[in-house]
Amino acid sequence: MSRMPLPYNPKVLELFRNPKNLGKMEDATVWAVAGNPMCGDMITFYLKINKEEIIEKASFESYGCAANIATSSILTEMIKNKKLELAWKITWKQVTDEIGGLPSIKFHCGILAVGALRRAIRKYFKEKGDKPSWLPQDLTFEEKQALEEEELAKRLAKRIGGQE
Amino acid sequence: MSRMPLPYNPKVLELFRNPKNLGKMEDATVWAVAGNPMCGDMITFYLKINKEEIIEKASFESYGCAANIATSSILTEMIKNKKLELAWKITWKQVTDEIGGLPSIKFHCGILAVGALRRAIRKYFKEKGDKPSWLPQDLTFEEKQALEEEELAKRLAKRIGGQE
Amino acid sequence: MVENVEELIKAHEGLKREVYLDIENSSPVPQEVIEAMLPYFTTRGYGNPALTHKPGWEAYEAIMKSAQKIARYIGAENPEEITFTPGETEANNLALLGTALTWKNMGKKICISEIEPVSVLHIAQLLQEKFGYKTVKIPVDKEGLINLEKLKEVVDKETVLVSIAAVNPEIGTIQPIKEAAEIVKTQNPNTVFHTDFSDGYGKIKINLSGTKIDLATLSSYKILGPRGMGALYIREKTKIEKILEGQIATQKFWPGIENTPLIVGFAKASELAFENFEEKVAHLRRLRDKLIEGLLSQIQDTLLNGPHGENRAPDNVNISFLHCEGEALTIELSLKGVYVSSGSACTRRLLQPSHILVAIGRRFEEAHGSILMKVTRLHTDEDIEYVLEVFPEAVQRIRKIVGSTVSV
Amino acid sequence: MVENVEELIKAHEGLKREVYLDIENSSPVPQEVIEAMLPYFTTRGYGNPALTHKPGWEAYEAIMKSAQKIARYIGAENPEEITFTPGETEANNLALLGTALTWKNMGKKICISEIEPVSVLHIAQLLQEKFGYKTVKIPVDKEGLINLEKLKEVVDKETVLVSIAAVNPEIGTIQPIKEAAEIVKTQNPNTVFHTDFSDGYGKIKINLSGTKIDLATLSSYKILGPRGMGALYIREKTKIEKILEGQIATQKFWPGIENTPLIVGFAKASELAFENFEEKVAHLRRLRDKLIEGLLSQIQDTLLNGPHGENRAPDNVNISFLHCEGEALTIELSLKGVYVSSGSACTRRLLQPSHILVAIGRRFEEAHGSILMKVTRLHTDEDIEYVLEVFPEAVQRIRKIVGSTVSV
Ligand SMILES: Cc1ncc(COP(=O)(O)O)c(C=O)c1O
Ligand SMILES: Cc1ncc(COP(=O)(O)O)c(C=O)c1O
Repeated sequence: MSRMPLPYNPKVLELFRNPKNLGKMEDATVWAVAGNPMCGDMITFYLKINKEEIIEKASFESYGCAANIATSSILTEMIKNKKLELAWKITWKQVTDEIGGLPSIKFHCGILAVGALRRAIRKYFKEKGDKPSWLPQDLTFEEKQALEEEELAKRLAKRIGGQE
Repeated sequence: MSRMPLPYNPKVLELFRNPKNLGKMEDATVWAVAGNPMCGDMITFYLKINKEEIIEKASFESYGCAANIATSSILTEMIKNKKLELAWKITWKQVTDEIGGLPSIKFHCGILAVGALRRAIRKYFKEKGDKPSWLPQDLTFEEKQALEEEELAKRLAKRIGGQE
Repeated sequence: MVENVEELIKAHEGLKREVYLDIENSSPVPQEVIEAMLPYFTTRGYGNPALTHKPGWEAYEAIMKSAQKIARYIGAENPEEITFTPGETEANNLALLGTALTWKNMGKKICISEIEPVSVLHIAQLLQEKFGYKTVKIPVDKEGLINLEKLKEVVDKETVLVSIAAVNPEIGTIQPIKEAAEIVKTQNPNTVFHTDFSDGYGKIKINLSGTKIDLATLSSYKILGPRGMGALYIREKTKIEKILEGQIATQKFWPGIENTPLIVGFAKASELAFENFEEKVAHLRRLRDKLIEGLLSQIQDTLLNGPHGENRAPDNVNISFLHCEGEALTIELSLKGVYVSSGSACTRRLLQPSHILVAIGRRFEEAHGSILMKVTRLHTDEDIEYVLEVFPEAVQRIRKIVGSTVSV
Repeated sequence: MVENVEELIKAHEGLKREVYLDIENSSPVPQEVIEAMLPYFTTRGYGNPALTHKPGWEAYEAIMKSAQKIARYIGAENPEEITFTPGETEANNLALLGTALTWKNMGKKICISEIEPVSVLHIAQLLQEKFGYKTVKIPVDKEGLINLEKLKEVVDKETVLVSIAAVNPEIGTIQPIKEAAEIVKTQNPNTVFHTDFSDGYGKIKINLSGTKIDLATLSSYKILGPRGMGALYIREKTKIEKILEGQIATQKFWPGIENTPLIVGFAKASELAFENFEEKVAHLRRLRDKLIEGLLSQIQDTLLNGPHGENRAPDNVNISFLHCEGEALTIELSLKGVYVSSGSACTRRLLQPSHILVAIGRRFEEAHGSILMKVTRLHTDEDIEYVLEVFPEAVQRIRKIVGSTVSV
């Protein structure tokens, strides 16, 4: 493609302007982070999970561009009142579709949001000391991508010189 | 020079519009040509020379650009009523100055005009079977240049393919 | 020198009509195109189209819509196939050098026609002289039509690129470009086929996605758009490398930030050329033929350069006036308000006249006396009549100066 | 995508003021410049300046006068030293690639600063990666000043070219460019010294003929001239080869026919920048300082990027807002009518933030939150006050979204 398809759609802009479920959750059951401030892309997910393994509340904070903010926000909406198993199954593609599509160079925002969510879910079960059968052993695509982005940022920083 | 200094000065334009001494001279004592139609530059000089070796009349025809026409025309003016020896001594630089200067890529027009004049003078003495002492044996700069341009045109034509 | 030129301009005072026919080299821009551009200079879309602010988004919108329009007019599959460049020259350089860079290890043969515009010809020569390519020139017949048989013979495994202008800029020959591309791809499906389509765009229809053409150059001013804008159509899967480096905005193959007002002007000029296309082309053809026939019938010792009739671009007039030097004639005509150019060596600042005229078999003297003119949809019958009125006496005066010189 | 952008533009309706500060990337053109250009689009000088007819002579006159004007403003010996190009990118490509082509058998070392604009940086990298050059980058200090000691060490017999921007486009550092050129020539008189002067032209004075600078890039839109126009100053005896091929009109080093209206616009913009120069620069400095001080004092956790005071370009403001992602901030500001750009990786479509900010020691997070703004002579105190009014709440809102994320 020779033309960078940049413009956000109106849904992204709307969620950028009025993000839903924004902010730190003091009574979160679990929280997790994906991304790295070095690459200018970082999401924190907070989940309140009840005994039936249903997500009662979800919120986020985002250090990133409008697409990053909007995909995080919509994902918190998509998982509300969902069982963890169902929330786990949401893919970055579904998030992107839900938001009405993203420019291809912004796909990683949706991936990072799903990565953060899945990390939080893994962490929840790890802390509980319990691994349900639907939870795969290996990292999923989104988790791997999040990890890769984080490591790339570190490598870049090192190459460019002495950054933490 | 990065900029082609193209524009003619007003004197060139004036002589282009109203050339002096234009046309074939039926009663010419001698005439000569310089240049080659292949390079788009050709001048014919006609001289009427009296017994005192004074040029009584001069005229020209020119197949060439405005500079070509103007330099030929001014040269016919410059030599009128001059002794052949004095006419011979006129250089292309004097012609160019007389006309108020030429863009450098048009210098060859003045050179060609002087070349044609000197050819006519040589021809006059050759036909007379007489060589005055002031007439050099070797070709002068202007004559050589005219010859070179003619030969270049022929070589180019040959290289490009089968042109006469 | 600036003072001299002021005098030259003054010599034109009091003209009763002015007819500009030198569309080959540059062109004025009509008011409608100016009006389309103006807001993008001053109030809208003056930002970088790759950036996230209103003037950037406005620029992005304008560029996308312009690319869509132009893509539609040439039958491109999608607007991503249009790369805007600063002109025809730059688009041709990108096509040839960019392809050579991409396939530099695949073969070292390049094939052009004998009558390509200089920006194609000189790059092909550069590749031969400095980068070890063999440049083969396909000959043309007396009307400038390329020899398809010869093309078929020449294209082989080594051939990385063929470049043939669909419409010759000087003599107006319309090539069988679809067939040429088919032949090339049959001989070698990997050979990249480029055409400089600058003289076809807005004058003959093409549906590029239905052809085997990979790259096609367009030029804005040749359809009365602003100077400083051209485009290269790059078929979606065609590989090419950029030839200059720099900041990337929305385009991949030409660095720097897009020139939104000029892109909008180019799109507007395209719209004006393609609206009522058949009618406009019929108008061009009629004026072209009126001019050709008028000149040939009123003036003796003339030769039409390029084909007659259907094989000729609807706007192109190119006639040699024998015993008449071209540059002198352009000045004489200019003083009468008729602005044309010549294939004369003088005009070209070289000893050689137009290589295109020489390639169709014109003798040097014939080429030196050639005059190139292009009519536009804005020219009127009165314009052509004025040209026909002043032309004979202009030729006569120059011929009088020539006298017996060239027949000596 | 075009529909999306229409919605984005609509979201800006009802703005009470708009302040465009993204002069780094593109700029609107003031009415006086438009009016200077317009006749050359429509009624005058629309011909090829190399041809012998009235519209060509008019073009020649306009181009010569423009070149003379620009030459005067930079202290060039004569207007022949100005080569017009389609932009800064092309001028930088001509300077670097054209010099490398000329001296390819003389040495294979090129030297740039760590903080060159991408069009210089990427060409230098290309020469290293594909053409066997060694590209050495001279480090800069925390304010972006190049290390002259290091420069002296690095330049040797092998060094064909040094390129250092006289004024950094992002952080506004004014380099000791005269001294740098002196040092280079003392080390090796044959080394060609190029400077991208795009951010200096019209903002700081220079007398090029009194320096050892051989090549200098100028850009039209950076002084509120039209896009699509730039120039390379080429000192009279400096050897350089053209990098593209094509039709030659009046210039030797850039092919194609000159763009007369844009050249006239560039010259007019220059005139407007240099008329009452001191006064205008004082106005820029005052607005710059008002903006810098206002932002630093009203908003916490900010860092000025680049030098304070005299070593800083009079128009440049570049501030990092910590815990604040730059692209998000540019959108938030855009929705309030303030148009700026960011050194954020997002804006740059790369994972890496601005190499310039990294080179002066900014951490990645600091670079991601940077905002670049340039004031012009047309900005008013009210504009700056409006920016200062909306900026704090914009930063606050983005920081609220970031929350505790980056400090986790
Ligand atoms: C950040 C930035 N903006 C703008 C430009 C210049 O763009 P143009 O050549 O389109 O004038 C450059 C060129 O290097 C650049 O690096
Ligand atoms: C005769 C002639 N005119 C005009 C042009 C195009 O000029 P530009 O690239 O400036 O549009 C060319 C390019 O090859 C050319 O050969």
